[in-house]
This record gives sequence, C-alpha cells and structure tokens, in this order.
Amino acid sequence: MSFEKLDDTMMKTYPTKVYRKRKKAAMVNDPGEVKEIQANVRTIPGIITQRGCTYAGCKGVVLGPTRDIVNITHGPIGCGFYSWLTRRNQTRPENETSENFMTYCFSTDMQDSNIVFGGEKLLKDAIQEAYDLFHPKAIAIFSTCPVGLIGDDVHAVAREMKAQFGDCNVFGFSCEGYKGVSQSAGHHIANNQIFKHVIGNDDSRSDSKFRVNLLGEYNIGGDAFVLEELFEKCGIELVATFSGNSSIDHFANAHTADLNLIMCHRSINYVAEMMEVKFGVPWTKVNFIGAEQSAKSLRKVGAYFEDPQLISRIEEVIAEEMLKTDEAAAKYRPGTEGKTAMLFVGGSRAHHYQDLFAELGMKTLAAGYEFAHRDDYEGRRVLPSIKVDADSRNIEELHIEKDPERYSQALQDRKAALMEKGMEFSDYEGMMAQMEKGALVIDDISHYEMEKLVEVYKPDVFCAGIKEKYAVQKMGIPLKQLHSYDYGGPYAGFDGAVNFYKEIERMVNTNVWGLIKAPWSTQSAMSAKYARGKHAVASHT
Amino acid sequence: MSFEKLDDTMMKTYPTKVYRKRKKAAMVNDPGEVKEIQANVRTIPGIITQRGCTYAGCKGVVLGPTRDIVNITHGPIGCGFYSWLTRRNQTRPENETSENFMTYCFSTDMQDSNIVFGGEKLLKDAIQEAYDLFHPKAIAIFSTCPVGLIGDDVHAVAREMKAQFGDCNVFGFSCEGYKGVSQSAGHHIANNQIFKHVIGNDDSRSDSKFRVNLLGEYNIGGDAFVLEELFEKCGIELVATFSGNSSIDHFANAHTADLNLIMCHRSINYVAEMMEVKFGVPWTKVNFIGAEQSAKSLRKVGAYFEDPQLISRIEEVIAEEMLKTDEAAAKYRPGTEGKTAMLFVGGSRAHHYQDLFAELGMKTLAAGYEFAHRDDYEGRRVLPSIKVDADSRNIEELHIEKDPERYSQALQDRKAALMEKGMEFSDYEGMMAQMEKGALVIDDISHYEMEKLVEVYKPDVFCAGIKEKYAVQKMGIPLKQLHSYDYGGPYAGFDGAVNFYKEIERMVNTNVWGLIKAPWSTQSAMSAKYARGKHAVASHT
Amino acid sequence: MLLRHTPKEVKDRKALTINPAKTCQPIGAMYAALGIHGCLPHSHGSQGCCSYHRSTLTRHYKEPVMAGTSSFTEGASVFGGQSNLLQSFNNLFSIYDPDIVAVHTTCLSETIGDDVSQITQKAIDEGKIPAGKHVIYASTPSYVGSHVTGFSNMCASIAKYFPEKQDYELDQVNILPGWVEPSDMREIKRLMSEMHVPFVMFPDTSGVLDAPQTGFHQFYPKGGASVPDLKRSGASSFTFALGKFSSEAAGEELRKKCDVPYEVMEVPIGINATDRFLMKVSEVSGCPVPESINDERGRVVDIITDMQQYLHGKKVALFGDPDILIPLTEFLLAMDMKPVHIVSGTPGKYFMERMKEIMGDDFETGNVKNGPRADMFLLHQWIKNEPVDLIIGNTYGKYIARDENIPFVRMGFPILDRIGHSYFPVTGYAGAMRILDKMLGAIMDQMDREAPEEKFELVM
Amino acid sequence: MLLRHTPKEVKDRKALTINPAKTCQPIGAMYAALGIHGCLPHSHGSQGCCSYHRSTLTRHYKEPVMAGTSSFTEGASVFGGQSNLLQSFNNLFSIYDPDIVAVHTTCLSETIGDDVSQITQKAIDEGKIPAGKHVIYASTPSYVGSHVTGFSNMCASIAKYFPEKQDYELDQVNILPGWVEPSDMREIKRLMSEMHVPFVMFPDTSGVLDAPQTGFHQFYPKGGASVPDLKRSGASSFTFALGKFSSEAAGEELRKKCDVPYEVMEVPIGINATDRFLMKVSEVSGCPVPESINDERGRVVDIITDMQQYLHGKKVALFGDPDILIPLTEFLLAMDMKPVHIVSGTPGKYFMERMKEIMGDDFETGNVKNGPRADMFLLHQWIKNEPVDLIIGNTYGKYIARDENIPFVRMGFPILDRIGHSYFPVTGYAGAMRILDKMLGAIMDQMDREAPEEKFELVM
Repeated sequence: MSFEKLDDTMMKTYPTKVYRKRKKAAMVNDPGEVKEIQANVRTIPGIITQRGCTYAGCKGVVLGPTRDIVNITHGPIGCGFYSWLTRRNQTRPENETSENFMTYCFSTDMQDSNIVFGGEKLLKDAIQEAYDLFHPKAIAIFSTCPVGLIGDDVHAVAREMKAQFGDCNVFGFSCEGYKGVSQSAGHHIANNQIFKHVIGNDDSRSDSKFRVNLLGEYNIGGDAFVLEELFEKCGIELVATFSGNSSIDHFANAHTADLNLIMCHRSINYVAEMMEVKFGVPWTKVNFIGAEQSAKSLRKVGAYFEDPQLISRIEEVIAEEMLKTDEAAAKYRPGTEGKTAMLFVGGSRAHHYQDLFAELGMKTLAAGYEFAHRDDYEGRRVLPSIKVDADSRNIEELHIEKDPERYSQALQDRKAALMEKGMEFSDYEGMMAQMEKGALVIDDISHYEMEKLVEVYKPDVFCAGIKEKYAVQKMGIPLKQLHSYDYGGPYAGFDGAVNFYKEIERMVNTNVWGLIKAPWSTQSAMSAKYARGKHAVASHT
Repeated sequence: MSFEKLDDTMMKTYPTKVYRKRKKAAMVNDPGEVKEIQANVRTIPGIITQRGCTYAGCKGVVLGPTRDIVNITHGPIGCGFYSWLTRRNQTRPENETSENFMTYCFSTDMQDSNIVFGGEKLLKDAIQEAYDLFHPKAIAIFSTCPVGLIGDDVHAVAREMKAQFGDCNVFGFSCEGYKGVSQSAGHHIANNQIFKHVIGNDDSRSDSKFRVNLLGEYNIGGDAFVLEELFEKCGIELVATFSGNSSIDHFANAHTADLNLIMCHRSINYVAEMMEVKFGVPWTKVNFIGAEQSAKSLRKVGAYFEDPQLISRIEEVIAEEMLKTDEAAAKYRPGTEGKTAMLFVGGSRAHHYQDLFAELGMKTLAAGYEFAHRDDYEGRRVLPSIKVDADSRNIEELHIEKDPERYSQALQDRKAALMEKGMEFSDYEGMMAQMEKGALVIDDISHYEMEKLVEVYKPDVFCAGIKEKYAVQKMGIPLKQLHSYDYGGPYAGFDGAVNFYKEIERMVNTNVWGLIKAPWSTQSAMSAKYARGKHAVASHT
Repeated sequence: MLLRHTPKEVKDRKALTINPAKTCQPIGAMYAALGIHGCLPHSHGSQGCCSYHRSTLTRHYKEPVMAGTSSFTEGASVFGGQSNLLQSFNNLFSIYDPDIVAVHTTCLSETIGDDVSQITQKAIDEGKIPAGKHVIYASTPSYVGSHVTGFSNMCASIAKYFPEKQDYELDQVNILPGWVEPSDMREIKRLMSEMHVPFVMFPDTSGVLDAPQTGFHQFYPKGGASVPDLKRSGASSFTFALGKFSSEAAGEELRKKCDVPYEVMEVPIGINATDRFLMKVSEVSGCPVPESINDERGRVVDIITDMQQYLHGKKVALFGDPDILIPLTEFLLAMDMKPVHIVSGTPGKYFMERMKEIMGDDFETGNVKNGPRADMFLLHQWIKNEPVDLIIGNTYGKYIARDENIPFVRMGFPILDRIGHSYFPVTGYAGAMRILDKMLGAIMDQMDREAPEEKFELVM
Repeated sequence: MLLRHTPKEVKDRKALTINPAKTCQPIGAMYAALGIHGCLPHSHGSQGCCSYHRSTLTRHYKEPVMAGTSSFTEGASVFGGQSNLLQSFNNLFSIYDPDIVAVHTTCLSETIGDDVSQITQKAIDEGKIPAGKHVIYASTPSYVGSHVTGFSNMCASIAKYFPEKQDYELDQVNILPGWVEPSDMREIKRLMSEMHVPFVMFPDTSGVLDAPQTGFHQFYPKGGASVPDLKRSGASSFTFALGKFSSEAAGEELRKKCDVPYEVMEVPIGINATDRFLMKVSEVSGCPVPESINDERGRVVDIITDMQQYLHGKKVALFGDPDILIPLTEFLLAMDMKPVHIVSGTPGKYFMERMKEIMGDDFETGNVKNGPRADMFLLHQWIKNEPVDLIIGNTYGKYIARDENIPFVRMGFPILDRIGHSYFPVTGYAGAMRILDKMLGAIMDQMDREAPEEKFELVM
C-alpha cells in the first residue's frame, strides 16, 4: 500500500490548511534516510485528538506515581477529579502504616469567588489543612488553567508554607493546562521542579557497588516491580525510579547514583540532563520492553560498571529469564506470527512496544507518538536543528550549573573512557531509525486519520488509549491500551514479555469478533409465510 | 367474633363429608373445660394441607440434625433431594476435621429396574460405597414409599452390612411416606430405631453432678446453642440433645442422664417413655421458648436435683438473663402491645410460641398443630381414651422391658419423692389448657381454612411454614415461619426471646405493606387530556 | 470446610448418589401445570411428595404454590388409590374451583399400578368432574428420568389433551418454552411480539409464579396459557419445541394429534442459540428480524467484545438441566471461556452427543457427564483436581463455591437464596446481558476482594 | 488499608476538598449534548479538559465518545479563543459533518471572558456554519456548580435553541429525563409507550452511549433526540422536568420560549417517585396507568415484602448526584432501610430542604451534606464513626467499601469497573427491581462469605 493512496484516503476530507499541516506529520518510514517529521506542534483546533494537557503531563504522569507527596490540585474540581487514580500507577508502601496518598484526590475546588478575588488564601488554607490532617513529608501544588490567568503565585505560597511548617517540603508547579501543546510541557515542568526542590536533598549513599536510577518508568501495571526484582537479582541497586513505585526520599537521594538509565526519553530526559550537568551522573538510554531489549539493557549496565562478577551475574540472570520468554514465545508465536499491529501512543511506548511485537513475529504497520518531539522520532542528533517555537519557549529552561562539591568527575571520566570503547551515552536514536522501511509514521494522529487507517490497513491489533479503544473495537479490531495496559500487565522485563505475548495472542485470536454479524444480516431468512410442512425446507442462499 | 360465623365463612364451601370431618378439628377454646378435638387423623384427599409425610418426620426432623451419621435415603432421588438441608438444623462439629455430613445428601437414586427387580443389591452397594468413602461411625437407611411396596428388607441389609463392617453401626428405618397420617408417624419410627440401635450403647458416665438430656430440641436457628450455653452457665451437663447439634455418641450415652427434659412432646415422648421403662430415667416437660418459661424450666431442673448450690446458681443466671429480656421487652413491647397472632405449625411450637407473644403483649387469636395428637391439645390425661386407628396401628410399638443391670431405681425413688411434693413428671398438659377462652383451636388446618381465617380475623402476624408464607403475605399479613425461623433466630432461651421480640416488632410495624396499593388504584388520576395550563389543577377525589 | 468429606481422588460409584444434580419427576409436572391458567396441580401419592414440591417451588419463587394431594395412607397403598383420587376430584373442584386439575403420579401410585386415566374416566362417568372442567394427567414415576422428564411429560399431556385439529391453519406458531423461568417465558414472548409473530406459548408460568403483590391472594393468578389458546394451538402453522429434554415430547404430541410440524431447537440462551431461534421464527413466519432486536443483539455483543479480557480462558464448572447447559456451554465457548466440568443428573444420550458437537476438542479434555451418579459430589471432586474460575448452577453450588473460594453465579433450579431469577431473564439477548452482568460481577468482586492493595483496580 | 490516612475524628475543613463527590460542569454539558442525534460536543478551552471528559465518559460507558476541543495554548489564553473556535467550527463541520455542534465553555475560556455566542454569530455571519447546521452553546465554567449544573445548562441551551413556539398544541408531552443512564432513558420511554402517551425526550443518550457492536464505528449513532422532535417539543402540552438540579432550567426555558407548562418532578427511582411520575403522566394525558405497569409495580412490591427481613433497618451510606440521591433516599426509607450518611458535592439549598422533608426525624440524627467539602473523605469519616451495612455510590466508593468491609452497590457517575449501568435501568419499577437485586446480592454475598459454617444458609 502506498502512502499516496493513504494520504488520499486519510486526509482528503481535511480543509486545505489542515491538510497542509497534517501532511507534515505523516510519512512513510525509511530507516536508512530518516526524514524530518512535524512533532510537538499545536493541535489543530476542532481536530479530535488523543492529546491531553500540561497539567495532565505534570500531575498525572510524573508526580502521580509518587506515593508520599500530598498532591494538591489548585483549581476547579474537575482537574483533580480526573487525575484521581485513573491511570494505573501501582505503588507498594514499605509497610502497612507508611505513607500512601495515591488513593486520595486533593483539590482546592475553586469557586467563582476565587476566580474573582484570587485563590491564594484558599490555597494556603488548603495546604494548612492538609498539613494538619496528614503531616506529610511533602506537599505539591499543581496549577490549573485559571490559576495562571488570575495570577495566583503558587510558588510564593509554597515557599511561605514550607518556611512556616519547617518539616514539610512544599513546592508548586505552574502546569496550567494551556501551557505547551501537549502533556509533554507538563513533563518538562515536573522535571524542573523535582530537580529544583527535591533531587539532591539527601547525600547519603549506600555502600552497594552498582547504583543506578531508572528514569521514565511509571510502574504502569506493575512494570517497575518486575524491574526492581530483576535489578535486585543482578545485584544492582535501584537508587530511585522516576517515578514508578517511588517515594520522595528516593528522589532526594537520586543524584548519588552512578548512572541514569532512561526508559521514556520524552518525559524525563530533562532530569537526566540536569543531573549530569550538576552532579556528573552520566545517562544512557535503555529499554526494558521486550526480552531482547531487556537483555541488552542489562548488559549495558554490566558494561558500564565493567565488573566481571556483575557481568557474569547479569548473564546468568539473562539466561535464566530467557528460558521463560523463549518458552512463552514458542507457545504463543504460532498464534501471532505474521499478524500486524499499529501503535499510536505516548512518547516512547509506540517505539518500545514494537520490539515486543517483533518477538511475536508481528509486523508494525504504523506508529506514532501522542506528545513526542522530533528527537523521539528522528533521534537526539536533530536536537540542535529543532526550532523553539512560542509554545516551547513558555516552558522554563532551568539554568543548571555544576555542583562544585557533589559533581562526580570520576563518573564523567568513566563515561569518557567507555565512549571511547563505543558505548553510547546521552543519546537516543529515535523511533524511525528502528522501524521498517515502508511503515507509516504519524505524529499526533487525529481520530479521523486513525479511523481511516484502520479501515484501510485492518491491523490485527491497534495500540492506543482509552479514547480510541471503543471506536477501533467497533470496527472489529481489538485495541490494546498502552497507557493503562487495560488494567493488565506488567509488560516490562522478561516476566512482562511473557504476559504481553499471552495477552496479544488472546487479542488477535479471540472468537468474539465473529459474533458481530447476525445471521440474518447475511442470509435471507424469510421463506415461508406460516406455511405448514415447509419447515424443513430452508431457503438459505 | 363467634365460632358459628367463622364456621360459616370458613367451611361452608366444603362438601358435606369434608365439612363433617373438618368441623371436629376446629373449636373455640375453653381452658376450663377442654373439649375433645379431632387430631392425628388422615388428611382428606384433595385438601391442600400443611402436612408432610412419615419419611419427612423421620429423616428430616429427628435424624436430620445429627451430624455424624451418614443418612442414606433408599428410594428415588426426590426424597433425598428435598430433605437435603432445606431446614435449618445447625450443627457445630467439635473441630475442623471432625465428622459432619449435614451438608451432604446420600441417596440410592432408585431406577425403574430396581422397582422391578428389587433394590437390596443397590442399597448394599451404596452402603459399601459410603463406608469406603467416609468410614463413618454409623450409617442410617431411610425407606421411601416404593421400598416398602417392593419389599426390600432394609433391616436385613443393615444387619448384614453392620456385621460385615464391624466398626460401623448400620440401621434402617421403615419410614415409607405413606405410613401414618403425617410426619408424626416418622417421629415415632425414628424414636424406636434410635432407641433400639443406639441409646444405651455407651455406659460411660462423666462425674458431673447434674446430668440431663434435652429431648425434642432440634437446633433450628441455633436454639440448641443458646440452651447449651445456658445449661453450662448453670452448671448442668447436657448429656445428649435429641437431636439439635447432636452426635450419635451423645445418643449412645443418653441413658446415663439423671433426667429427661422434653421440649417437643410430640416428636420425642416415645424415647422418653422407653428410657424410663428400660433405664429408669424420669422425664418432665419443659419449655424454653419465652423468658418466663425458660426461667420456669430451669427452676424445674433445680427443684429436681434439690441442690442448694445449683438452685442458687440457677437463680443468679435467671436474674442476669431476665435483665436482658426485660430491657428488650420494654424496648419492643410498645410496638407490639395489643397486636394479634395466629400459629399453625408443628407439634409443639404452636403452643410454646404463644408464651413469647404473650411477653410482647400480643394476643393469640387462633392456633393449631400440623401433625400433633389429641394429647398435645388436651393433655396426656386423654391418652387412655385415644382410639388407636388403623393408621397408628401400622407404627411399631416397641415392647420395652426394664434393663436389669442399668435400671436406676434411685432416680425413680427420687421421682416418687418429688411427685409427693407436687412436682410433675411424665405429663404434658397440652395446648388448650393454656390458651385463652374464646381463642380458636384448629388441627391440621387446610389452606382454604387458613385463607378464610386470615380474611376474617386479619391478625397482625401469622406463624406457619413456607408453603403458607407467601399466600398469607399476598394478603398483606406478615408470616413468620416457625419451622425454619425464616433463617433468623435463635429464639430459644433468654437470648432467643430478645431476638424474637425484635423480629416480631419489625414484622408488625414495617412500612412495606403500605406500598401495596398504587395511588391510581384509589384516586382517579386522569383529568386533563393534554390540556395546557391545567397541570396545576389536580382532580384528586 | 462445609463439604469436608469430599476427597480429591475420584472413584467410580455404581450405587450411591451424593449431592444430586437433579430431583424427581413430579415437581416438573407440577411446575408445568402451573403454566396453564386456572390449573390446579394434583399429586397422586403420599402427601409428603406434594409438600416437598410445593415447598421447593415456593422457596425458589417466593410465591404461593397451590397443589392438591391424594394423601395416601398405608391402606391406599395396599388397596389402590382410586378412592383417594375420586375423593380428591370432588374436593378440589368443590373447594378450589379450578378450571383444570392436572394430576401427576408419584413413585407410590406408579408402583402400586394406579391407572389414573381409568380413574379419571370413572370420575367423568360418575359426574364427579363438573361440566366445562378439565382433568389432565401425566405419568411421572419418581424412579424414571428426572424433574425435567416430569416437566416434559406434563407438557406432552397438555399437548395431547387441549389442542384441536383443524382443517384450516392459523397464522401463528406454538412456543413450547421448555423448563425456563417466568422471566424467560416473558422475554421469549416479548421477542415474539417484537417480531410481530402471533403465537401460543405453553406452559407459561409468567404472571403465575411472579405474581404481583396486590394485597389479595389470587388463587389462580392471571398468567398462564388459556384453554382457548391451548385449543387453538392445534391450528398453528408450526411448533417451536425449545429444549429437547423438556419440549420434544409435547411437540411430537401436537404433531401426532393435529399435524402441526415442529422443530426441536435449543432454549435461546446466549448469542448463537438466540440467533438460530429468531432465524427460524423469521423463516417460518416470513417476518424479518426487526432492527430493535438487531440492536439488542449488537448491545450484548458489544459487552462481550468490551469485556473479553475478563472472560477469555476462564474455566467454568456447570451443573444443572440439559436444556439449559447445552446452550449455556455454547455461549461460554463463543466467548472463549472454558467450560471444563459439566454435570447433569438428568439422563439421556443426546446430552453427551450434543455436548460433543458443541465442545469439539474441549469435550475430550473436559469432564462431562449426565445421568446416574453425575452428581455434585463428582463435580466437586473434578474441581479439586482442576480448579475453575467460576461455578454456574443452582443454589446448592454455594457449598462448593465457598469451600473452594470460587466465584459463583446462580442459574438453574432451585435458587433458594437470591432473588432475580424469576424477574430477569437469562434467555434472549437480554438474558445474555444478565448472564454477563452476573459473571463479570462475580469474577470482578473476587478480584476486588483479593487483589493486593497495590493491584486494586479503579477501572476495569 | 487503601485509605489509611483517613482519621475517624471529623474536623471542619474550609479549603481542602478530599476525594470529591462531584466533578466539573463541562463533562455534564458533553453528556447532555451526546443525547441529541448528530450532535458533536465541543469543548472550548484547553485540550486537556476534553480529553479528561471523553476518557471518563468512555470508561463509564465503554463506548466511543467523540468531542472536539479548541485546543487552547498560552497564546489563545492571552489573546482570547475566538480564532480557535472559528477554526474549530470550520474543521468540525468539514471533517466530522455533524448536524449540530454543541459548544461548552471551560474555566479557561470563561476566565478570559470569551463570548461564545458572539463568536458563533461571527461564524454564522462569515458563513463558517454550513446551511442547515446548528451551533448551540452553554456556559459551563468549571468553578461554578458541578457536572450536574453543566448538564442542566446544556439542557437549557437545547431548550432555548430548538423548540418552536406554535399556536397549536400537540397531544404529546416533553420528558426531560435528567442526568440518568441510557438504560434509564430507554426505560422511561418504555413506560411512556406503555402508557400510550406520545412524547419528546431530550436529551436521550440511549442508542448513543449504548450503541450496538456492528463492526462499524458509527460516528453519530442512531440514538439521540432528533432536531424535528426538538422543534416540535415547543408545541407539547406539558413538560416533565425530572430532577430539579438537572432539568428545571430546561423546563423553565421551554416555558419561557414556547409557553409549555412544566412541573419539576423527581427522577422516577423507587416506588413512590415512579408512582408520582406515572400519576402525573396519567393526569396530564388522560391516559390511565395500564394493567401491565400496575403488574410491574406489584412485582417489585412483592419482592420488597418478601425480602423485607434482609432490608429492614440496614444502615446505608450514599453519595452521588442530588437528583438521584433524593428519590433513592425516599425509596430506601420506604423499605425501612436507614440512609444515615449522605453526601453530594453538587451545591444547592434545595437538596437539604428536600432531604429534610423526605427523611423527617432521620434527617436530624443522620449526616447529610452537599456542596463544598461534602466529599467522600467526610463520608468515610462518618462511616468510621457510625458503620453502615451498605454503601451506594459511584466506583470511587470501592476504596471505602474494601477498607471497611462493607457491601457496595455501584450507582451513579462514574462507574468505571463494572458493566450494567448503561443496560439495566435503575428508574421505574424495573429499576427498583434492579436496585433490589443489587442490594440484596451485595448484602447476602457478605452474609454467605462471613457466616460461621454452622450458620451458612441454603435458603434465604
């Protein structure tokens, strides 16, 4: 199928202006010659989009999974309500009494009087009440649309309350929904504030030898639990995960790690970058989605530490784990081989999950991100050439400097030496380089395009989110949510791969789609008209 | 309301023969001059009756509540199926592994070939299979209608299997459904066989001073649990209960008790009589339904043993328990005072529960038994004058003789001495002597009579069984089941009285009967015909 | 444990039935007779049978269940029940004024060889049956078949007695709904109305065993097939005999007596069986399946596709009556569920044949049994050997469900501990929705109860 | 514990809402707009709002929920959203071809003061709205009222826009069903048909948010109130505005615009509210309540009288929307249940007034609160102080239910973890049956689970 035909089908209804803009966001992939794709630009008004807002990216994605911060949404009730546990970030408190606010929704429930007269007093009272009720370690404030417009200074309030409490870290986020063009802006804002207010607050250091952070892993469906176990098996200490199954204490201590491993490049690369500048911690891209990639990522850690014992332990673990995944692949692959998938989701998942489909012998026909930037498609090499537009300029870029006392030159030296040997740091190749030639790449796919795509390509499974799920399924195609995993999972690591194989095999082979057509819709049912004795003569055509 | 009028209303539709017969079963009570009532006679064919059959009385009532006998129904599947736990005889095994077959239904599931060729082989195989599977202490066989007709000798089979096993007591019951005129015949048969095959098998004797059996208490709704606790509190040992919460081991040892206390005279007096003849254990009638009666019954035990410590302990317990019942009566009685009840149920409950209603200030308008004999109405004094008809003659009367070694003359001497002092033994005064003048007594009430009675008297609560429940409730009158307690209870003893007060208060005061009439059934609803502006003008008449 | 004596190891039994998955014929005959308006069932035997049947039906429906009994005593058992039955007729008609008395026999009257048809004739001859009144009769010895057989026999008697052969044909069909609930009969009638196909349904217990609370006990509630309708059923153009075990005999009687052609179809439970039923109705009547029904169907298929992840591969243990189990098994398989253990106490080779057809390979790997010793003790043992995710059956399943901590959906007869079965159908597409609602509820309730806190789901 | 930080001691809060029992206006406007056939809701604000609303509605219905957004960025927030909205109109009509676009505002567009009506006029003037197409609009700032208010506002807009005043009167009535489920709208329509009273219902999400699975995504499912019907509603003889909070405004608009008299009635949940509704329908139309409905009523009353022992005195905690809570409370009280803790986040004095009327003395002894800080945190604290036997509310109640081991019945918005709410009504007598089925099931399931073995019941 040629892109031309698809273009025709998929976008011909668009008004010219829309067509011109959307055309730049869709292309046939050629990994040998990665072309420029339009990404991280405004959603066209009136287009039905997958995207959410900055608040969602900040509160929902990055901070949501941390259990011991009281996250107060400052705004009308809706924003807090909708970000109340509607994603499946799992968390496992240390014990039965340790803090866990994940199940709570805190809001200032702004009323019109607050819009008119300002909401700072309300916010202060709310923070005070939260403090009095829970005495948490930290309180975070998330600004919603009207907060910025009416000029509430949440940062000033935060500072004031923090000073007043003494034993509670209070900090705010100017993550109004209208900032930026998607959730992505919210990630950036979250990264900044976490870096400013939390990371580096605790310099204590365990005496284990291999200490890493895992960045951009949100413990959807328990992914982080799987990876925690995997790292422990290998003898690697996870200092902090940003932010699946996390505690603010982990964040505070994260800068003492020896290496940052990045899963979701899009949502968290800012923290990695800043940590490297300030503390000298190198970062490298990993991917624990898929058995092969998980093995590769573990080996990367081994290579980094250059410790023979660690390396051999990692190989043992990989060998052991691959037994499980090989067995599962052998079991499920006959049901999936040759089938096709499409992925339109997130800022890294649309890329990572292609590896899992490959392990099932499934072809990825088309993929795209919801809120990624060009570097997530084309690789970080294009970073210098990305034009910073007005929307991106709104997002604060922190000016970070080397911490004179805590900067680790040793780690930087190690990085330099390893780079000599060909190890990659501070890089992400992007999705397009790894996708097949001829596959389709579409950024910020619209609902309209999605429907056309499904109609024309008829993939065996479509990966997206809840808003897309039932429209696609109405077309008789199963949709796998990769935001929430449809409340399945975990899918990370080796155990996760086994789960995913099984799940996809189920989805592409279930009988239920066969129930859709009623027999009378395809057969002419009526034959007799109460004609006795003719009942045995069926008129099936 | 005069009986004449009721007679008119209640029986006028009957054909003459039916009328003549039924008339003898219904009368206005005069406790001063108890008249002869017709009871324990055949149910008239075609009359819708409350009654069940002999099998039900034998297997369901008396043996059903014993947990450690494998009760095999020999017959077609239905009889076993229907007597499978459909009454609420509770049982509490000693521990988690001790025997409890109450939840099981065992049947030979006779097929037509067995009817033609005989079912003894089938029965033997079934007993063998039960033995192999469960190795129980005892297996009991219950004959259903066709068994007697085709001539299977269940007793011979039982003897043979018992001899073969050596460690398992096997015995049978010729309790075919057609024997006798009601469940009552089944009770008698059960009494006989238990006496023949079990009672007296274990002569061991605990060293407690006050040892009694409780007869005719079936642990409906946990009644026996309450009484067990009450007896323990008083320091009285319950050697055996027939048969609530019972084990066959208790039965085997029952003859070593000092006194038999009879709750349900109808179902169990045969065992008491036989135990007295053979072992010299005296019996006296008690009633633990109602606070007053419970106190009285406990005092009777005290009086029997003539032990000052026991008597004082009993008084302490009564004082303590009466606090609870007095408090409950004070709470609930304002809602029940002056209300009316009818009771048509069982062989003793229709009598005993009148005391509970009296404690609620409620009047019993009418009562009658389902399967009682004349002595249950008129008192045991009429026993000699009861004509033994063909149906009763069918039931074996065991010829019992004094056991030369185990007969207790001491107990008989004590009995004689106490009788001198006015204590009653071996007697039951019957229901009528205790009912108010003018109340109605009807034996074996028919469905037709019941409906008429409810229509005319409109009691506030009606007590009967499941077959009557919804017909009465359709008439807007709550029905309390006294066979199963509607899965409520316990109602025995002091704690039970509190439960009953509360339950009856609920039933006679609930609002739900007020929902029955739709507003349009009493108001003329239609006024306007789509006439604008008239909507405010209601036409309620 | 409630069923602490049930061992895991399965041993063949040849004589002892433990925890039966059936009961005896007469109760089925009683249930069927209640589906005729103005009909009073009468049990010819010991009064215990009648009492047990009335009690069980009452506990299942929480409704009055009226029926007479010949109240045999030993004398009658020896000398025959003729006198009892004659007396019964006299009393029943005098006191309760039924339009019809439907007599069924019991093991007792069958064993002694009472000839009810001869006795009835005698009653008629002696003028004991009032003019315009009817007596019908079915032979239902308890030692043959099961409650389902009894139902079938009474239906056959109805079909033998009332329908009148005509030389003209009416634009209507007969529906023999099989042993289903009043709610199901109501639902099948609704579907027929929606199809605009005139019909006579019998028996029809809707309006009888789900009678409204009116403050008045209507001895003969207004539901039930009427005598005129039953008579006209002989002129119908076709008979749908739903459920081979409960309806084939009646269908055949109608054919024999009145030449009405019939087809045995499955009780419309689940998508496929309902599809087939409606297709056939459409074929026979010439009435197309309307959009409204198509939409209902689409809605239930939508639930299935939406909820597939919670259904897929779930192992299910089933017990109950064959006419229900057959389409239910097909329905579960259509949703990728795995019915692995199935028992029915009702005998009949067709059950295994049809199950084999429906289940294909799953038949060989699963445990399926009916007839003698196909009981719940065996089912429980199977479950102990291969645990399941769900049990579907009548109330007696609750003991196994609790002991083994398995979600439990009540379906079948009797249901003694919940409401709903008489009000919400399990047949048709609406019924499929109900089944889904119940199954998903049971499965998800357990998930919610047992999930570790960190896995406790808000969205499912 | 899932909610381990909730203390038993209740302290007044004046600023912090914890675990709200409401959400914001726009989602209600979106839901209402989906009840018009061919209508595409449009959220004028940041794209996050639209995404959240679509997601929540989708999770609740497991159905596609289509809606546009003006996708504000910071620029639009500073300079006004006119350009975004004009662009949106153009794109919406070009790409999705709706008959109607129903715009609702958000806190963002309201705070910056966008005048949607003026922008719409501009679009019309500039020919950006194709001929024959409609744009309606509701002001729904998130910082006023609640999701219920948003629903009400969009209903009022529909009532302002479409109905046409006539000098003749049609023999029909308008039904404003209030914020209920598609199943409820379907049920109310069924009752009206059974009453033989012609009607126009709006909004009507049946056939939209319970669309059948067809193998095809129908962007505008065939349900929803049609434009011709909406127009004709101006000639109706009467308007039933069900639910003061969700329907009064629309009823009043209809009266103002077209002189259609109206009465605000309770959403027909439970016996009494349904009785009153049908009485009024009968009164207005002259059509008597038919026997079939009377029988339905009798059946549900029968369940209540049969099951009274399991309902009597059971303490219940409720949370949700006022129009649902009011008749639900009345229903529970009619069955001798005890609703002891009740919260609704939706503000409005009428709630407390009406509750006081319904509850009588129970109002003083119970805990009832609505408006700010009437949240689920408070409800949970109340429950800790006075435990209940049952919780009824939306899915968020499951945390409290699990922590406190209390049976839980899902009712309200949103229900994210079970099916059924869109298919089985809670309104009318059929709905009362559903509520009873659910309540009894929840209560009895717990009894069965927790009973000591010797108290485990076969019959209930």
